[in-house]
Amino acid sequence: MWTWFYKLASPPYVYGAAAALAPWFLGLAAITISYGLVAGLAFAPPDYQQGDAFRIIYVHAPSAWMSLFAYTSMAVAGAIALIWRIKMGHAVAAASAPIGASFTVLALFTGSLWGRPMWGTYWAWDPRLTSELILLFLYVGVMSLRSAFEDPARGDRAAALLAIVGLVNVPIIHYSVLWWNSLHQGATVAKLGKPSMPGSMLWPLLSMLLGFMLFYGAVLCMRLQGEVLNRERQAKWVREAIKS
Amino acid sequence: MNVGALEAFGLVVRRELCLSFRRPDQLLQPLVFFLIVTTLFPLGLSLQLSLLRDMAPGVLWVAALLSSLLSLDALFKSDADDGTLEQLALSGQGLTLIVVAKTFAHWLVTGAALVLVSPIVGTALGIPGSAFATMMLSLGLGTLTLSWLGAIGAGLTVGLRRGNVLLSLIVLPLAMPLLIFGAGATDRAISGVSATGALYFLAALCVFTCTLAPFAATVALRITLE
Amino acid sequence: MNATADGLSVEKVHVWRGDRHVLKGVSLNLGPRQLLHVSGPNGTGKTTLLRVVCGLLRPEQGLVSWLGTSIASVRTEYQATLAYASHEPALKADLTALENLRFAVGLKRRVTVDELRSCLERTGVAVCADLPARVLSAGQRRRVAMARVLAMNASLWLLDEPFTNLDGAGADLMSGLLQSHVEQGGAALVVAHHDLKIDVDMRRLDLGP
Amino acid sequence: MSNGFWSMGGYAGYVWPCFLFACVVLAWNLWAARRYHAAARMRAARALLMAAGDAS
Repeated sequence: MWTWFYKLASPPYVYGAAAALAPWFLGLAAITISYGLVAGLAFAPPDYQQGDAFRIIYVHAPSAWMSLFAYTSMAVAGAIALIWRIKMGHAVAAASAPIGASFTVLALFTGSLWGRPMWGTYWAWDPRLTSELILLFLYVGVMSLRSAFEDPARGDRAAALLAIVGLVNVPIIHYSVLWWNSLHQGATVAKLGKPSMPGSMLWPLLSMLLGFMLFYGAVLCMRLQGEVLNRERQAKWVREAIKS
Repeated sequence: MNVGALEAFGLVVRRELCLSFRRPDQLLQPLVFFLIVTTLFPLGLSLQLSLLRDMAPGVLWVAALLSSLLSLDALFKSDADDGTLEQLALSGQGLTLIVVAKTFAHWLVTGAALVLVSPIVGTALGIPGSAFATMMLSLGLGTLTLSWLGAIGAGLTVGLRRGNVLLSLIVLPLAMPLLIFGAGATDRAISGVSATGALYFLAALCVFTCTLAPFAATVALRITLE
Repeated sequence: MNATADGLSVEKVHVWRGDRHVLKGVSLNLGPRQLLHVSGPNGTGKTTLLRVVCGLLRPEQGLVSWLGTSIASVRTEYQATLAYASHEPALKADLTALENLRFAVGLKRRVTVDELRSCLERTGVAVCADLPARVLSAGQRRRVAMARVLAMNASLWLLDEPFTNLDGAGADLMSGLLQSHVEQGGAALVVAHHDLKIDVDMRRLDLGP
Repeated sequence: MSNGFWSMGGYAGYVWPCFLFACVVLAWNLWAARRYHAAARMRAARALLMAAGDAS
């Protein structure tokens, strides 16, 4: 079992697998995102309360989900790398961070644009958006810590530890923001996304979600190749990889 | 002849206290910073005592967090710079014990001191005396928790030249729950509502952080010591 | 290349610093009553090797063992038995020489003030005992650091450039202390860029390219 | 349909910028990842060249 594990984590294998998988992920992401866009923008019926503004959910919800997903995978990859001293885990974590941060920015942007017609203001300190903002700060912290070290190996390990500490804190931050918001906001305001949705609204959303996941996978594979090369500059296999 | 863990803990705490009291200026700086920041807020706002009282918990807590953070940078840095941190790490006592003792001592000279001067600031901000007990208790729990979070951050940034800004950048997001519950508890105490809920949350956060953070801070120090 | 069960053994240790391959498969053995002199030009990883031997730096490849067991598994116990002197004296400027010793040595073993004073006397800095380290000269600080090594009663000494800043008498004193430590059954690993003149079982490891 | 589709029931000013920005973010991700990989290749190639120079 362990030999399989280490083979999976060997740099040339990771580099090759990433190169092979990236176009597949990208193609599938293009299909699912196109379907989600067309079905969500043109065919899903408008929401009875929020009208057509609810269509923002088709980019907001997937990006908010991806921001958390990317952070979690970054922390888990970092933990694996830290515990078993597997360099490729750090490569995955380093590749994951900027993608996750960009999704967080997207979630914040779409969330506040949705808030303008619903609450009358771009920023109403909605608990979910506030947590999202703090998540962005966590991303920025991890990325700046990694780049602050001259020795990349130490930067990797420091960033991995911070990502794990951040991951433990994410639920605490979220629930404390919820508690804080319930103190300061009297009546419940309109929320983006409702528990029950008709299929014509739900299927495009799920398709967008899947599309964003696949897109994340594609970009992760592309970035991962760069991260692997940066970490393995002196290795023999790089020579062949570069020449081709 | 071996030195027990408790004895070693006491020795490191004594060492830290001794070092702090040799440098009274550094001991006072965070406190003065705390006082100055809380003075800035009323000057920047219009002098309406009712408005001031509404803002007081937030002002107090933001100032407390920032001033504790200010001194956290030096938690491991001065020892790392003169090489004594290596000696402590090699003392055969386990790095976690050293980290725990150092952080605790640091809290004694910054956090606990801040709690003691907080009634003065509270009075200036118009916080009624009836809320002082809750305010001081919440500040005590909050600064202790922050010291632990800060120990992780200080461990991670100890080898960096411009670690101070980075330390704030990585610790402040983690400290937001403290601000929420701490200011929440103080706020409720001012308006005469029971603050036990928020205090319980703060205590839970404190216990949780005190249990896990020493190990995280140890790993952080090991990473940067290498 | 067999691990000595009665001392320190380093086997094929590799350390990278970023792109730099600092230690390229270094091996060494050090038993009791032995002194190993590590030499080599600047930047050849002498200090890195010492930090690996201390257990402060975990090598990417290779094994460091003490009394036949890997130091990674018995790190704190192992570290309790060694005395390390880095190339900086590692003294707190605000504490007196005696306090510096008390707080550093006190973590390793129970020690009385008289013992510490006698150690300071042996290194010739008894007069500095109650002065803050900030007013001491570089040579005096080095001697205080040496007194700390003495006071730790450690069986393994790891010294990084112990002769820096010492005058002729100081260097002779240092050689004498090393000699008596080794003669009493101790082991010492000394990083120095010049030749050592100590009459013990001494070997040399040159880390040069 | 076309008129109502583009006006988004009066919410066009909010909906379309969101989708536009989403496209920008996705495109940036692809572009930045490509550039990062290319830069890493360049650096690796330079390191190889330097190593070859040392060996000869």
